[in-house]
Amino acid sequence: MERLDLIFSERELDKVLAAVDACGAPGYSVMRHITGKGRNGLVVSEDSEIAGGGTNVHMLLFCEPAIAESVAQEVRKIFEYYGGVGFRAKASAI
Amino acid sequence: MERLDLIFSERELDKVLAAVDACGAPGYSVMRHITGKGRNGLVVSEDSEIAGGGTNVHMLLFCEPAIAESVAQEVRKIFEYYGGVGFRAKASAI
Amino acid sequence: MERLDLIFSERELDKVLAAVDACGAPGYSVMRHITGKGRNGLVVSEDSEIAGGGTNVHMLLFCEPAIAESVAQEVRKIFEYYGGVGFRAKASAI
Amino acid sequence: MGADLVLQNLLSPPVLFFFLGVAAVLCRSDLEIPSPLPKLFSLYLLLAIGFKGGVELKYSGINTEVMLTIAAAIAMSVAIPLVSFPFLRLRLDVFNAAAIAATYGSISPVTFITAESFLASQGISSDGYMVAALALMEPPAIIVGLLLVMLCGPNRSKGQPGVRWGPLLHEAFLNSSVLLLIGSLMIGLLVASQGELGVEKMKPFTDNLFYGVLSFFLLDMGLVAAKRISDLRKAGTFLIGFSVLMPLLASVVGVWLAGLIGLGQGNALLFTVLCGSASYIAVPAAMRMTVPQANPSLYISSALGLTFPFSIIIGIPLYMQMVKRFIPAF
Amino acid sequence: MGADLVLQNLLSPPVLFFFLGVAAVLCRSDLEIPSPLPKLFSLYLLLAIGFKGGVELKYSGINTEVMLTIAAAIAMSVAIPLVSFPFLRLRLDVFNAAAIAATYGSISPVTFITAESFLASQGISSDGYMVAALALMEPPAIIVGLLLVMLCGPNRSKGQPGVRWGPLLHEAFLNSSVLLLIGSLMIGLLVASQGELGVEKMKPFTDNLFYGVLSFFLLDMGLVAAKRISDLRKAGTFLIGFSVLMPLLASVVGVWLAGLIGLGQGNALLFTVLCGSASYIAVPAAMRMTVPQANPSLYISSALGLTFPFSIIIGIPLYMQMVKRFIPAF
Amino acid sequence: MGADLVLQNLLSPPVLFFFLGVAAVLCRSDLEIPSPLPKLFSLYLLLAIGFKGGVELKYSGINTEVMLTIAAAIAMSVAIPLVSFPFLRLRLDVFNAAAIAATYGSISPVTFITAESFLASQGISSDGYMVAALALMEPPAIIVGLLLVMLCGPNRSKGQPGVRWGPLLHEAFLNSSVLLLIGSLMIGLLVASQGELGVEKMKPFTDNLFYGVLSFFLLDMGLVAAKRISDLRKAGTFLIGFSVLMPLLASVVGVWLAGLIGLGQGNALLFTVLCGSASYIAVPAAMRMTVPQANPSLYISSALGLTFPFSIIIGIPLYMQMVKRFIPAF
Ligand SMILES: Nc1ncnc2c1ncn2[C@@H]1O[C@H](COP(=O)(O)O)[C@@H](O)[C@H]1O
Ligand SMILES: Nc1ncnc2c1ncn2[C@@H]1O[C@H](COP(=O)(O)O)[C@@H](O)[C@H]1O
Ligand SMILES: Nc1ncnc2c1ncn2[C@@H]1O[C@H](COP(=O)(O)O)[C@@H](O)[C@H]1O
Ligand code: NA
Ligand code: NA
Ligand code: NA
Repeated sequence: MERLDLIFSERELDKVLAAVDACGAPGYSVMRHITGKGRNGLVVSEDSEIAGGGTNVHMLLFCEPAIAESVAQEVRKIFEYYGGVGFRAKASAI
Repeated sequence: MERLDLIFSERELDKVLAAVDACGAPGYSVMRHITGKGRNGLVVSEDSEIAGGGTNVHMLLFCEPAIAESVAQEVRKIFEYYGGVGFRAKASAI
Repeated sequence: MERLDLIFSERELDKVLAAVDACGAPGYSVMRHITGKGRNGLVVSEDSEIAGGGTNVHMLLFCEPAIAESVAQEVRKIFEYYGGVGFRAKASAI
Repeated sequence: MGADLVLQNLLSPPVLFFFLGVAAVLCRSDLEIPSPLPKLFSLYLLLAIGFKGGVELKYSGINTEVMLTIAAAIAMSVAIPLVSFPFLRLRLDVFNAAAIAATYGSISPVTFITAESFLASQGISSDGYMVAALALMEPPAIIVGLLLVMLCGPNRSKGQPGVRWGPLLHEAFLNSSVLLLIGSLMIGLLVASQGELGVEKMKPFTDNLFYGVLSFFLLDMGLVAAKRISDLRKAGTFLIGFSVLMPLLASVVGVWLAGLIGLGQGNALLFTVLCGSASYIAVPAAMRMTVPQANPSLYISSALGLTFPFSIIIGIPLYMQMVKRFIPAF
Repeated sequence: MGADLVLQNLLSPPVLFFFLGVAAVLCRSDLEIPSPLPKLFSLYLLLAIGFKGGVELKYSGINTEVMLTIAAAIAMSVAIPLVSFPFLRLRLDVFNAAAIAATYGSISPVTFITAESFLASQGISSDGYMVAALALMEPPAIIVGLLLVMLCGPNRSKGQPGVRWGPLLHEAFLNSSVLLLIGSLMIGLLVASQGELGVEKMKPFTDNLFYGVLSFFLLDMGLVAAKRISDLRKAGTFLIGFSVLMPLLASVVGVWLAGLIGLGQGNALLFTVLCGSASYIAVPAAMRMTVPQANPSLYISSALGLTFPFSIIIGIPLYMQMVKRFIPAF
Repeated sequence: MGADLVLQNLLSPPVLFFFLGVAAVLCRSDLEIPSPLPKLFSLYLLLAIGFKGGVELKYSGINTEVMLTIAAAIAMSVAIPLVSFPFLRLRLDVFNAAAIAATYGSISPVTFITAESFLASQGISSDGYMVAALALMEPPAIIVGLLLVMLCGPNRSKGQPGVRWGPLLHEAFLNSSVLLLIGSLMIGLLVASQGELGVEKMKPFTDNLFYGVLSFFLLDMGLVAAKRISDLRKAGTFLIGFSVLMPLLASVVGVWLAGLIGLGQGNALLFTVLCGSASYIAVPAAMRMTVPQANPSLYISSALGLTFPFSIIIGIPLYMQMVKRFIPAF
């Protein structure tokens, strides 16, 4: 089983969800109100919410390697254009 | 050392905490207000809070494999009846 | 690539951020309002916010092993004095 | 005639803000009231309605009418699930049928509050003890729901936890909504019994703000209901029909009972609204705990996506029409 | 003369709380208004300002002055980005120049609200339709911003998604701020057309609380603006100059236009403030979606870290001075 | 006699809602006010109390009585930790003893506010400068707490960071509570000095809502205090005794000092309440930073789980009784 951690702006949540659903992920979890720093040193802070930018979300996804692979491929396109990062690791269900 | 990620409804938090404490876990962390999708495509969204269902929590637990094993066994029973998922992976303390 | 999970009181966020930046981490994500239990059975609950203690943050950091190592060394000092835990694991970028 | 009442209801700020919420979802705007702000409004509304109910209860006192109304309310919250269950079993399994039945036996505080505002705009008075009736309709519905599962459900010997009455009664009587309502009601009663001063000092908070917060909250309810309605479409016409017909049936019985007890027009409307509304706070929470086999998107979405909008948009003026017909003005 | 106005503005509670927020950041206090509480205030302010605007619009009606003002507002929200863009291109790439240009074509509701409060303290009246002008200045600025990218940007054939007008127009007209403003305005209009009662019941919420919530929100804005100003320092003097000079230029044109249309002093000030303010709600959200290549810390920080404080501290009394000079009292 | 005061205090809405919160925890209801809503209430209360205090300070002016009271307040916030420390050392290590000592030298704004409400219900007036005394009791207590650790603590040469006065003084004087209080007080003062208008416009927010928000917040404090009390039980009878006896001792000295200074009954009660209350906002935050070796569940739970409920339930009427006995009505 694999673990996928996707972190990106909440503005792209619907797009990513559509991709994840399309790849047949068995489930996912979403944490909102994530702040952080990414490419070009760009900081996303809590006041991005007031400033209209919105904060980040952290999507956590456990699935079989094949699905992880296709999710990774789909979201990579989104992240390249809009920003966002994703990481994979091994895991096993309890 | 092992890492346990448990995701389940906040309604079962007390039950899971009791199980975790009973197994002798050295510590844990809890994130609330998690939304997501799980078995049977059931979606837990933010409006579940108003609708009385409550949202999910994500419990993160680092411990020795033996404790991880017994926590896994205990919470599996809860998750089978009420719903919830759990995953294990390798990790090491810094 | 490595994954670092750091969990500590929000009161030390600035200190940890300074250390992380100094080590040249390419980015990080921060989740606030984390509750939990740690050394000596000390519980951090939501009412710690009203009581002035503040809750925990969970910082997630993906980076190369060398940077992970130096971040680990820096934050270990902070955690020893103020409390906080950190864990490392393997991961790969999507 | 009725069209006038419908219009007056439709053009009240709370209902208009409800529509704004629905419209925002339909045109896929990113308008949202982020969690936990809706919780602030719902806690406030329960606290304020309880407190005001308690203050009024102090002035009206407890008499035969009060006792009869509360008894009738409890009876209805037992009868509605019992009537609904066999009907729902035509299409649904025991778990889902019982959970939905319990949902319709219970009540929706916001529908009640909207009806109160409607009465106020009509210049018709009602009594504080109706809040007590409201609070007391939750526990019986929850208990009946679980009894239905126990009596009609599959054999539970396969290692699953048996029915534990303790947690069930606890959830039925001490869930946060019921506790906050009853608690605030008792506080209102106690404070009013000490004189005017305490009540006066609470008024700017509990009374003056009320209408505005209700409007704000209904904006959120519009957002939520509109999202839920697509869930309902998946559930099929059977449940859609039930979500509208059951409240109608219950409200007819409600008006009849109100006439029998001899309630005034205001109380009669509130009683009818209670009968015709479905819970989306206390019962879903209880069912989540005691009947986890039921699918929450069925019982929450039917209560929230259809019965709730139906009640506040069409139900309230319609019931008022019925009340005006069968209940003398005084 | 002017010093008096400046002082009166500086010593009003909202502006003082803004300074308190700035001071808290400067002395590195841990004062914060945690998310999503600022969202509660901003939703409230939009809802209240829209509702009140709608009610007043009902009383004032729609006449030539209204139509002219709205047309002028839209024209300004198109002209300002067009004028700003070539100037910004001197130092910035197409994406950032277009995003900043759009930001300055659009408006800041809180600056507008602060100006309204200032007018109230001066005993000068203004009209509800200005809220409509406010809402209608957002979409054109967003659209012009994107057109600039399309026409002047690099060839986009490298597999990147092309311009999709659908999402853009959607974002321009249905983003949460515009929708809530226009929706509340229409609700206010409808409710007022039904008589006094509905308006009266909303007043304690929409009117009485307004000034206090504005003060609270400006405390947060002070915290945010002070944090943003250090970002700006990195961006260099060019952008700092632009953040002050562009609003000044726009406001001069604004006063002139207001005189041409024949607006009263109150409306003229509001119109000028709209021209001179920069968006930090709707446009950043739209740019994030449609021009992700632009760096948000540039356009958000210049609007929020400099133009916003400049407008509410110096801008408002300065523009009032200009208005008093060029617009007859009646 | 006293029983009457106790009853009047017990039956005031804020105290009753506190009991409701305690009851909810005792019967294990799932009632909760989710974070960050309690923060909204506490920020509001600090802002409102500061602003109102500033306005009143404008009217009363600064005279010898004011200076004396503030001096006495500071003296008490130094003396209480010094007296408590050796006593606490009987059972606790240096770190915990110092942290608890500092906690009791400092004050609890909500206790103060509850006492103000109590005075209002008794028709007894008090002065705005008491808010200044309140704010100024925090920093000395924090500083004394750390001095105790430095002077009596184990040798700190083992590579641990030494005492850094900078961060400590910073935390003592610029923590969010003190800053918001002092800032709002100064804003109130400035606004009032500009005339009635600004004050009037803030009133619906800072005055009318106050009592209701206090009640809502005390509901949450009841939930929190009841959860904390079980922590205290683990800490043993020594700390339980201290949490009640120390406030009593401090309040006796407080009444005596108030008499000496010649305060009126209202100010005397507030002064006594300040002496007898323990911090659960600023000091815990400062101790977390400067004495991380101390166990927060000890100092937070004793202040919050015992001293706070004791003060608002029994303390206030008891101190009033003492004040009435020793301080002439005028
Ligand atoms: N190396 C990293 N480790 C953890 N989170 C990251 C990392 N890089 C980026 N992020 C998160 O992903 C968001 C978007 O990243 P980016 O697209 O690089 O700006 C950032 O705001 C961070 O919250
Ligand atoms: N494969 C998965 N990956 C991540 N989160 C999951 C997954 N499956 C379920 N979840 C989370 O666990 C919750 C309960 O799952 P379930 O019991 O399957 O309904 C869901 O609401 C999700 O938040
Ligand atoms: N073993 C663990 N697994 C997960 N989280 C932990 C663990 N130990 C501590 N934590 C988190 O780290 C915080 C600080 O830990 P400590 O410094 O041990 O008190 C706790 O409040 C928990 O939120
Ligand atoms: Na019902
Ligand atoms: Na503009
Ligand atoms: Na004290």
